[in-house]
Amino acid sequence: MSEDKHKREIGWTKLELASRVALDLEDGWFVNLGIGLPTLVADVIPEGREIILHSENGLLGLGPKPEPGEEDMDLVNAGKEPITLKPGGSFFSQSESFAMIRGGHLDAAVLGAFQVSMHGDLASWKLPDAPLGRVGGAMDLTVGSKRVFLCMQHMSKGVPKIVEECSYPLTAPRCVNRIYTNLAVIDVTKDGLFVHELAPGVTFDYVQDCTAAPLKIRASSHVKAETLEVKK
Amino acid sequence: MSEDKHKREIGWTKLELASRVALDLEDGWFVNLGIGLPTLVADVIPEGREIILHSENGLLGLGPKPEPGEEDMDLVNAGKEPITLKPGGSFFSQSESFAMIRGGHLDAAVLGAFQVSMHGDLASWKLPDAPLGRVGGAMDLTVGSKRVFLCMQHMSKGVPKIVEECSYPLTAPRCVNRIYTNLAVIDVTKDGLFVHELAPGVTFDYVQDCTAAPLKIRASSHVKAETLEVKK
Amino acid sequence: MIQKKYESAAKAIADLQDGATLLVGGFGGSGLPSHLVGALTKQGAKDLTVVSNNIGAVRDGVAALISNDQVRKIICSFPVGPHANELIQRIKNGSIKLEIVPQGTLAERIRAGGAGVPAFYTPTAAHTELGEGKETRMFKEGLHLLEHAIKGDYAFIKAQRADRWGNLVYHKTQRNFNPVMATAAQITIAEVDEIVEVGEIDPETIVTPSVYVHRLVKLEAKCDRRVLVNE
Amino acid sequence: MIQKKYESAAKAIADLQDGATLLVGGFGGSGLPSHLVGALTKQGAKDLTVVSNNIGAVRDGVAALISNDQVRKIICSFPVGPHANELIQRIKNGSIKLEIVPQGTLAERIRAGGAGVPAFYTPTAAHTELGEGKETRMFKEGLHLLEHAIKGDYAFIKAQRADRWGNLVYHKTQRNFNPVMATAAQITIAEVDEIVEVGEIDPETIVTPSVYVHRLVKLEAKCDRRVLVNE
Repeated sequence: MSEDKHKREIGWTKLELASRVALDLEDGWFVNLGIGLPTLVADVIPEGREIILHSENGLLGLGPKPEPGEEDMDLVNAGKEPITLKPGGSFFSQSESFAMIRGGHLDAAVLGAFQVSMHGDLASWKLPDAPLGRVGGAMDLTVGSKRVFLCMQHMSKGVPKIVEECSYPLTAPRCVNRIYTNLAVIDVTKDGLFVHELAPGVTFDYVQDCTAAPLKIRASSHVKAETLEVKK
Repeated sequence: MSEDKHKREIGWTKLELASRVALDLEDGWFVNLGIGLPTLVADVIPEGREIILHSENGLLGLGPKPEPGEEDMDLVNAGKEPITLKPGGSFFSQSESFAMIRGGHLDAAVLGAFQVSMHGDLASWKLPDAPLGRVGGAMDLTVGSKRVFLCMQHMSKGVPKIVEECSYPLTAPRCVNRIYTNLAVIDVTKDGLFVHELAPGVTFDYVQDCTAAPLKIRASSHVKAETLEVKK
Repeated sequence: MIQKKYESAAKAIADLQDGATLLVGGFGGSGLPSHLVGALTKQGAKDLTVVSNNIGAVRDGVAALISNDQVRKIICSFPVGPHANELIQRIKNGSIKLEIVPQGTLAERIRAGGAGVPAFYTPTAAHTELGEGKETRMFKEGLHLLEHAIKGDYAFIKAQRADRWGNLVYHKTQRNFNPVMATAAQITIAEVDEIVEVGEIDPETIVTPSVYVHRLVKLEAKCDRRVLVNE
Repeated sequence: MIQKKYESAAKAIADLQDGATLLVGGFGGSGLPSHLVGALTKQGAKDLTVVSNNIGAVRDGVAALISNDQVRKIICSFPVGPHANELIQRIKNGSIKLEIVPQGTLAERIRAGGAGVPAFYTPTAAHTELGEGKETRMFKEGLHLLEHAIKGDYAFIKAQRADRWGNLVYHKTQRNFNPVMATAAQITIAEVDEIVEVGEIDPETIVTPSVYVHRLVKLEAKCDRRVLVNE
């Protein structure tokens, strides 16, 4: 499982991956998008669906990036990047924003990951060799959101991110519902990791080869996202 | 200490009593006025002082009663009576209103009482023979306000309300700073009850005769309200 | 497309089941969702636990559910008023259990329910009859009670204006318990004077963000704000 | 007559003592009270405990107090950014203690400080490194941590507009930590773009009521809202 150029070229592009995630976000859902790759999801919401995006610094109704020159330092997302507000959006304080998150009011959080275990444990806030961790809202979002979706590259520098047990510090245990990578969509269930869907041209064996935990496949592999177990 | 008409006629009238309380409220204070007699204080704030009145149902800047015909059922005080809002006033929810109270942000609460003990214990929410208590915000105000002032008749139906120990259910122990009655202004201190001021024509002995706890008098009886011990 | 509007109060509350916990906003008559409560008296769900600050202040509030024998338990701070007699009677005969909670503790317990806090400490009611039997703990400020979150299966609230997404603004002291109760229920139903298009409410002025509101009912006539004064 | 306005940031913060606990609003550069922080670097108070969400995102924030050796302890959720190096260095040499707190727990602890709640339970950070050594308790929802309130001697906040009483409104996501920090300090100082007469702010739109604000400083020039973007 060493670095393999070929492996990084097959499967979904970043934008295709974001689109695949967006496909599972339902009309009327309130969704938080994490910093990095998950942010792309905002740009690929399917036509006609009203998905209300939440940003933990205190807004609902996050819209697309502003035109150049239209940026406002007081209208930013959780990554401190300039954004816009959609009609119907609202502003509130961080304490209200996290009351919303922690009170179980968001339908889904789409987050990045350093590691995720076969039990749905997530490690995303501190690398073992980093001088400082940076937790931000990650622990609150994983504990509070009705569903936690990961949106990430399947491997990091050729090393699998999906593992039997996380070796990095945990963000939260048993919190991930579904993993979207450039190679596959994988459900985390009590019976283990189930491959729900493969990216075009990717085989089950190939995904297993890129994963450091056992994968399973359902008889019927096209389970709809709506049937996912909801925590709250 | 049986019913004595004479006792009820001497001392301050209700409005004079309210004025005496108002005299001790300082410019810039945030003050909650309880239901009943304390409500009168709103009408007798000394000219030139900005006292911002708080109402626990969710407003700061309570103003005088509206003109007849100008009442709004959605602009009421804690007694559910129509009121007005002064310029500079604000509206907020009950949870924010009580966060304000319980967080120690009000300079004073002026409350009524059934009984108050020489230790500053207050009983104000339930009479022994009432079918139900009615606590409302009384316990929060007594625990949360920086100063608790009582504004009350010295006796109830000829029976002293200031006692050695309360026999009625407590609102809170050790919470009252100063008692204003139709007969006197009395400070509650660690060393006991001190008569701070007597209503015109009322003697110390007379007040003591109307009080079921020992009263003391300071060498210098005109201690200013500002020197009162503040809880927070 | 998000559509939270229901045709009538009756339809909005139709699925409310026996035994549900119901948060009812309002402070006396102000901000009281009286049409939703009225619809529930007709719908007839029984054995309800009702959480509301005032019981008995006005006739068409929780008092109507009590006299209609739909209530098993009341959690409130102020069970007194011209329409409290039926409550007193039912407490005496044991058909209703009453839990009196200090108003600030009530508000904070509901806020905790909405904010994912299962329990918190407060000095309010320590050393009093209302604190009896509760778990206590000393902090440097003194004795505190452990108080638990309150959540509702439903919240009935009232607001002045909603947009299609469910953002709400209120009229003056109509806010009272409505914004906090909106956060603490599985299904929050708001009766409002008007529903406007998304974007018509200034985002800086929204008090209850859309995430907390699941169903909307528009009142047919604008309420007369003086009807309930001094009842 | 109520008058909370100070002539300058320097005068407003003059009495801040060594060893004080200071809450600093803002989320990166947005809503950061940078003039108050700047005045404090000149005033020179030392051994500060500073509570702020981001450390190192912008130069004229808490990073300036750190490089000026005025800070003994940092409580934050996100100590990372282009100006975090001096913090890392001082943590390594032991001159600064760092407490990393999940962002929501940080906000809730500050809210608790303002609301008279000494401690509350939360599931956030249970079973993680950040929960190690904390008191835990099982609720039916799972394992929870006991978290304690944070209060400040001072809060430095930023808002768009104030009136003479100290009522505040904010501009968009400038709100972030400012309204909650305003509630949790003995002395809350707000730097604002403008101060208007009492009554000029619609009472329905006030975000921070006057009771929470003790001192006001008006910025001389309206800030350029684009200065800090993408620093």
